[in-house]
Amino acid sequence: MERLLEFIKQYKRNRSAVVGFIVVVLLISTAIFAPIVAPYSPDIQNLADRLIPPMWDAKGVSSHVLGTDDFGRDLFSRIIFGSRISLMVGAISVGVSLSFGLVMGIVAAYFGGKTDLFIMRIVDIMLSIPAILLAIVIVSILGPSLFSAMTAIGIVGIPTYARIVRSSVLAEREKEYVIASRINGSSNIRLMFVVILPNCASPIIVQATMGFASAVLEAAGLSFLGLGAQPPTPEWGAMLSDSLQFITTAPWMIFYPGVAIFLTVLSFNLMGDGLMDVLDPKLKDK
Amino acid sequence: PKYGGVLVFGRSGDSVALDPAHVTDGESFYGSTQVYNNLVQFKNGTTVMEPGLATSWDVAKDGLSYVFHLRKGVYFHPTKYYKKRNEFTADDVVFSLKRQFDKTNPYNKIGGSFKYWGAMNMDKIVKDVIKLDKYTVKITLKKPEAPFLSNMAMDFASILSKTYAMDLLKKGKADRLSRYPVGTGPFVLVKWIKDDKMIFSANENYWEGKPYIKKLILKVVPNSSVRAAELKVGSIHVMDFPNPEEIAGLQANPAIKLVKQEGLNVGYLALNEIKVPAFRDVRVRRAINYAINKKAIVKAIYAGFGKPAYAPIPPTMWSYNANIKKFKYNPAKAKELLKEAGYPKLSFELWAMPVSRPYMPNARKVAEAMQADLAKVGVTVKIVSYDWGTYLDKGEHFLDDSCILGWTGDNGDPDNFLNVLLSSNAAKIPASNVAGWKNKDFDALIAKAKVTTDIKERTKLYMKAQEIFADQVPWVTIANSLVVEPIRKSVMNFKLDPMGKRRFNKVWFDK
Amino acid sequence: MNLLEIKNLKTYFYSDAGVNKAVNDISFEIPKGKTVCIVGESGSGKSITSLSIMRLIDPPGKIVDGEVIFEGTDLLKLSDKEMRKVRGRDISMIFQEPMTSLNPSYTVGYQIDEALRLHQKQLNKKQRFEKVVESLELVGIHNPREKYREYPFKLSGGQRQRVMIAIAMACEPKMLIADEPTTALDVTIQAQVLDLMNDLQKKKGTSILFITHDLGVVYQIADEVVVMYKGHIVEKASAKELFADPRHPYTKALLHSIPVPGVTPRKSKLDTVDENVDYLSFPKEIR
Amino acid sequence: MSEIVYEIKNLKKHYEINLGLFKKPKIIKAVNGISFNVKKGEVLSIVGESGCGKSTTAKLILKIEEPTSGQILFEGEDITKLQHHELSEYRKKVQIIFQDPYSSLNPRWKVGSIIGEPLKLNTDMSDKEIKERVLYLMEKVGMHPDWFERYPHQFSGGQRQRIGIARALALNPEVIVCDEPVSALDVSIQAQVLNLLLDLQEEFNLTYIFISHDLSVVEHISDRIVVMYYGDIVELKSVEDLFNNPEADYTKKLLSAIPTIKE
Amino acid sequence: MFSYIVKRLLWTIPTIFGVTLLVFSMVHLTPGDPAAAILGDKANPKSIADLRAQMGLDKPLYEQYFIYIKNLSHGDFGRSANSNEPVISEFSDRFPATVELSMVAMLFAVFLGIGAGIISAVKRYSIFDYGSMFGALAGVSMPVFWLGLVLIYFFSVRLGWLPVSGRLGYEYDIDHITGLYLVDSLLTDNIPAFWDALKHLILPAIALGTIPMAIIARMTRSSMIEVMKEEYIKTARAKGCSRFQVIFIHALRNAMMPVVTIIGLMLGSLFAGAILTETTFSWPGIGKWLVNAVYQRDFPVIQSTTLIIAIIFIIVNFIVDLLYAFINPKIRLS
Ligand SMILES: Nc1ncnc2c1ncn2[C@@H]1O[C@H](COP(=O)(O)OP(=O)(O)OP(=O)(O)O)[C@@H](O)[C@H]1O
Ligand SMILES: Nc1ncnc2c1ncn2[C@@H]1O[C@H](COP(=O)(O)OP(=O)(O)OP(=O)(O)O)[C@@H](O)[C@H]1O
Ligand SMILES: [Mg+2]
Ligand SMILES: [Mg+2]
Repeated sequence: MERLLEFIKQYKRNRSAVVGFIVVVLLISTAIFAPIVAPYSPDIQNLADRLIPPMWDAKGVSSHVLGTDDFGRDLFSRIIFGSRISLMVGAISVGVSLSFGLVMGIVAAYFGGKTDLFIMRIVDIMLSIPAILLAIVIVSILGPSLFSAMTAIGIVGIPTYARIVRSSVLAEREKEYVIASRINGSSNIRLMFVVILPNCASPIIVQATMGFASAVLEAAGLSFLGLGAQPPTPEWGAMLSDSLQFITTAPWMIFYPGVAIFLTVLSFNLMGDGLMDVLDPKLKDK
Repeated sequence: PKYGGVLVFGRSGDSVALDPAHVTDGESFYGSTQVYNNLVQFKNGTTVMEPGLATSWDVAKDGLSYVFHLRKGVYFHPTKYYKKRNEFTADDVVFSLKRQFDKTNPYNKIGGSFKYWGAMNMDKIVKDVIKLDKYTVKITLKKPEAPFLSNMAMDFASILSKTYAMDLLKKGKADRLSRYPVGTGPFVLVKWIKDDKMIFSANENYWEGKPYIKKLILKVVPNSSVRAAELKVGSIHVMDFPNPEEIAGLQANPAIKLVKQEGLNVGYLALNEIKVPAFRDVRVRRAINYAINKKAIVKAIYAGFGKPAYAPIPPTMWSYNANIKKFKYNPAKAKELLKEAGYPKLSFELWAMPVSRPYMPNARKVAEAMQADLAKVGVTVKIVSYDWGTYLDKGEHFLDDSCILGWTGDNGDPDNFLNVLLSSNAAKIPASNVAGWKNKDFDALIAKAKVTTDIKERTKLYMKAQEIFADQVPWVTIANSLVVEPIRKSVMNFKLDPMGKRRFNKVWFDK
Repeated sequence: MNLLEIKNLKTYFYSDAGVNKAVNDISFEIPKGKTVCIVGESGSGKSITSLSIMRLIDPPGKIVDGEVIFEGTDLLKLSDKEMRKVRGRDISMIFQEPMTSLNPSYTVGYQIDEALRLHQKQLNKKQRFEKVVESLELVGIHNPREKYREYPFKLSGGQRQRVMIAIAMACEPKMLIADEPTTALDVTIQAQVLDLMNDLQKKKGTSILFITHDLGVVYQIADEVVVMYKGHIVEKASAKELFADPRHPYTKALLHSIPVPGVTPRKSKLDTVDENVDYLSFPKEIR
Repeated sequence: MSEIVYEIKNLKKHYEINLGLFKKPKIIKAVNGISFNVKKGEVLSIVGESGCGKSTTAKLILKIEEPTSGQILFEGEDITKLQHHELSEYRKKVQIIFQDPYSSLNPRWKVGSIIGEPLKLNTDMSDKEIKERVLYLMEKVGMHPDWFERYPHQFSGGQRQRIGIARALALNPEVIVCDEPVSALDVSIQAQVLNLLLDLQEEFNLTYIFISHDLSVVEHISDRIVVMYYGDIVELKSVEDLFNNPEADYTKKLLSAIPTIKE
Repeated sequence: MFSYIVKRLLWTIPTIFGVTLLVFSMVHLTPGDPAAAILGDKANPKSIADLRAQMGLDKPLYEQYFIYIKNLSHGDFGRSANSNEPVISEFSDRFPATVELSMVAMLFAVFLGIGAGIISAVKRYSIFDYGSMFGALAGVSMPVFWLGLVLIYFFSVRLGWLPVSGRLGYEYDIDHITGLYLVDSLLTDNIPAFWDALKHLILPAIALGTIPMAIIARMTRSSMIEVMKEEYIKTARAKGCSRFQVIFIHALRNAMMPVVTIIGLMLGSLFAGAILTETTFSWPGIGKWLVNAVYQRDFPVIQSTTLIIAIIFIIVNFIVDLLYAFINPKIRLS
């Protein structure tokens, strides 16, 4: 409790991180209450109302705040519903990366030697293929879909987590409190997960937050390439690539989904930055 | 007309390769057409046949052999990468065609499968290609086939230089054939920068006459908005595939004009008789035809770039019958017919394809419009879609109730539509006649036309067949789309080709 | 005669949590050719005092008040440029961690040479080289000509600390500040380094400000001792007086908390510095 | 007083360091054949310069590392051969206090859990009993019972070291290995810990193996002293003997180097 | 140093081996028959069987892998299922465009990133520091494909300052020497073409360089700050070094070590990031081509491109490590 208060106090010092946190909270509530927040269903088409510019444009109408797309769908509503997808993608990909990366990292660092060498070879191989490329390869195996994109991004993230976990476990493993626990007869599992792991939480939390941001960004990128979410899913990246042909005639269709991606990613990054300040000041300097 | 100038054609994608016998995509043909000629060709902007590298041809009475008399004094152009200037002879014709089916031809194994040869069933048609003398070639067939001549005008039948091919083979560089073309056509390939541009120079000695423009550049600009922007600033002169939304803006530009051409295509809703018993009743089919407001659909979804279709072949095709029965929008009549047939409440699945095609810019939207129209006459439809491969596959196996599909002509022959899409032969799994419609009279007409070589006779037969179609309506024909090409006003005499080629040898600049 | 006089020096650190008065109104003098030691527990402000003299305090720290009079001029009033001339030429400094005090990217020779280049512009390259070699010899490094080209990571801790001293002594400064220069070293090497500093002082007449928390070291080298506690000076005396007669309770506790072989009865209870006592409430003992 | 707890015979520990694919691994002889006894109730100190093998010896005695060769007899039994159950019995009898009071306490655990861990893992005591025992130990090392719920970072170095001592006492060990227990502490705090260690020894009749490089401290606390130099023992004597007539050159050097306050 | 290089080089072998295994297993992990996938909708069973035989899919897996490796060792990366051209020649046609774009983007990122990082670190807590660090965070949060679109919209469509797409205007022609237009135009003394190529590069390079720039800026800043805390900086200052000397002679060199590593790591991802940028700017590099290959399930292309990029990436990292070793005497001299 005391720790939490101290944590909040320190976190509050980083003002942009607070803004990031607020935006994230807003985003999560938007995603949860999307059907209430959005004035229209994201898929409802109205061919009569195609390509209406945003409200503040001379030709805009107040019933479509951000205008409509080429199917006459309300852009604002689509962006709102898009938040659900982005957050889901972030959560699931981070979940995948984290769970695998965590176990790999701990096992590698704790057992060391050949085990470490073997796991880190796998990690190196994965890292030797640039992330987006690896994601594309995975998507091309699974076939383009939102699910594939999430899986791909999840897999691509594993080595990063594995490395971070490994290096912090390595640092912790040598500390005397671990030796103390071992002398007192702790089992390997207990040493790994009860004794050491909680002390590696900070970099992991920070990385998960940042990783969330990059997962959202990567998913949008894959969808933009047509390898992720497929239309008419209101995914922001897919919306962007769908509206590419309207860059001159209906630029708002490109502008706002992009802004949505940017703000989401930025707010998670700001939050991650703030967490880093508080939880892991050393990491920030690395 | 004036000589000179560089013309830049802005297109949406790059060619895959430049050996037209191996590729199937339009963008590849854009490139190869500039370089190669065929024995026969379509008159610029039409589906009418005219002499190409063959000045004339004789057809045997039984329709089983064609003798082509070749044009003399035509030379393959020397290029940067192949300096020899070889004369065009019968050997080249024999080589170009036989490599596609003669297993002993050294090029039969090179470059992968001959996709179009297979797709057009040429193995079942062509028996042999024989050189009679230096300037005469005889092609013998296994069975009479009226569309054969049209097939010879298709890209896959382009004539390549045998000598060049053999020289490459000797050097062990047979691969280069698809990348460094040497042809007899109006333009000579100078440079091909993948995914960027192809640069051609005019063939000074072109047998049809030297092209007016000096240089032709096919530039790849995938994004249509970007292409439009480039057209506006004049960094391209002819723009391929404009986005319908953009056209109004382009038209308003004083430096730009639009060239239009009705596409050789048709989009339709096939009513699957095999799966849905109700569709076996002609009254139901007619009712559905009455119930759908084609005009409204064409206006809203084709953005005006299409025309309501009534026949199974497009109006630009020879033998098109303009006088067949046309189902005008009439919901009352539809209701009546349905009642009469005993289906006042009908419901079925309506499949909408997931991709956009020239004949169908947005199938889902069309489906939604149809859904609304049909609801008004008491028919409930559920819209279903699968990914493209599955969609086609299921359709071929008659697993749909009804599905939206379409067809673009390959060779300007009505047989390519009527036989492929509506004959009983084509209703066998995997079917291209996805409606599963079988009509003996229709079949008889089509079969006869296929073995008749006289074009007037064939025209009559096809007109008749269209009448049967319009009476029996196995499809709801939806539209023939209009191909629009915005070009700079300074570009003169640019004609669109119904088969989708882009030809520039008659184009000139007016400044 | 005093080389350096510190008068009412105050150096504070500012943070959201408030002001940390790291050095809080201290005054003492460093006589010419003598060694003054500052002792005190960790965090008592020893290092900050020395950095304040060199004007190397970075934000959020600030020298709030006071004077640092070196040969009659107040260093705190000099311009940055003038101050730079004082550093390294008149006053040099060495730090606790020999492992990290040398730049890992440059050779030992380069780093000594740099001091000469900055302050002895009249020397040419060759003369400087000779001087560097000489100073390496002076601090007792064998093969100085070879060692010139070595990178710090190849040297042992004791050798590095010698190099640090060579850098500090290169321009023959009038004063040397040594901030716990031997804490990281083994006792035997510590003894060598202390001897070396003693020798140099004798040869060159350098004044030394020596910071340590090891009273044994103080006993061995100090002329004057300053005892700091929480930013204040609680006792100041000559080394002899201090060890013979510590007056301030904090100093007493500090002295008696260390067992002295042969003096402190073995296994007897030691005196302790009590965390609960506010030693500042006792009067300061300045002698 | 002369009962022998430990008998260490020709103990060796060599580390291999791989320098590269093509180089022979370098062998570091951290401990190179040392032999000595530890008597019950005495304080045996090990001194020597950094890297001479003090901590390695401690690790071997605690069975954190396996020796390369040699024997460690504890109450007559060779501990290098011990297996699971016997090992945990052994560990109840021998504990350690570490050098660094910061890294030796798990920063995520409360003081109560840290001190209670040995009890939890090695006894059948209930949580309540454990808590009682922990509070008792805390009192013994001079800590306030309220601190039970606190985290290590809320304490000063000296207080942290007390937590470590309490943990070492939890299982009522016979021997405690102290690996430089005061060298990371401020001078002003060292005395508190030394006093505490001496008090506890008296109260619980403990045997200490005390590692340090500070000869003044060693002199104050030990009965006998082992002087190590590069993995070997150069001298083993009672305190008085060692300080009055050092024999080995290295010992002499060591003694002359300590800056002591002699009046 | 020599043994370090050899060791480092040997380490890349298992990695490359692993990548080939990964890439090889790709085709076999794909659900369905790869041959059918390549031939598409209109294939008949015979041609599928033919293709299977041609691709060697009828042989046991280990044998297929063996053949695959054998072919690779002869420089045979297979043929594109789509164009039937050797993948390696298709790749090398497009790769220079990607390299040129990546290099220019990297230069942009390195100069601006390091510059901003240094200033931020030196003027810590200043407006510039806050501004540029927020900017850097915004930079890493930027969807590059979107940034590219926005740049096109403003600078090309609205303002008309810069070309909309492509590498070179049609009125220019550059002789192919290296395939890098900037280099080739200079080599052939074709200055107008150089400027035109440069103009075409500006927007895509900014779009592609933004994220690396942001990362480099953050990295430089934190590394600088870290280094500025080091004792040897204090030593330098105590010697009387000026601020400039402290920063550029003592701090920068040490601070650059982690930055160099990260730059190396980013070069690889820059090639990959080019995929998105190229799509936006119709840049005729490997990105667009690769994405098309994925659409068309052209596995030979995907496999080989992945492999080639991975190998390039490994080589680049190797070079960076050498560079790192070179600036770090500890490694250089051991
Ligand atoms: N950069 C800084 N920011 C904030 N406070 C600081 C800073 N540097 C030192 N202090 C504070 O100044 C006080 C004195 O520190 P100083 O380093 O002078 O102690 P010291 O006596 O040298 O201790 P040690 O023996 O541990 O070196 C401490 O309370 C410390 O917390
Ligand atoms: N795990 C290990 N692997 C390799 N070498 C080791 C290992 N542990 C210790 N050593 C080496 O063994 C030697 C003795 O180390 P040890 O830790 O016992 O020294 P020490 O006397 O405790 O020194 P200090 O006073 O610095 O704690 C050293 O040279 C050390 O580098
Ligand atoms: Mg200090
Ligand atoms: Mg040790």
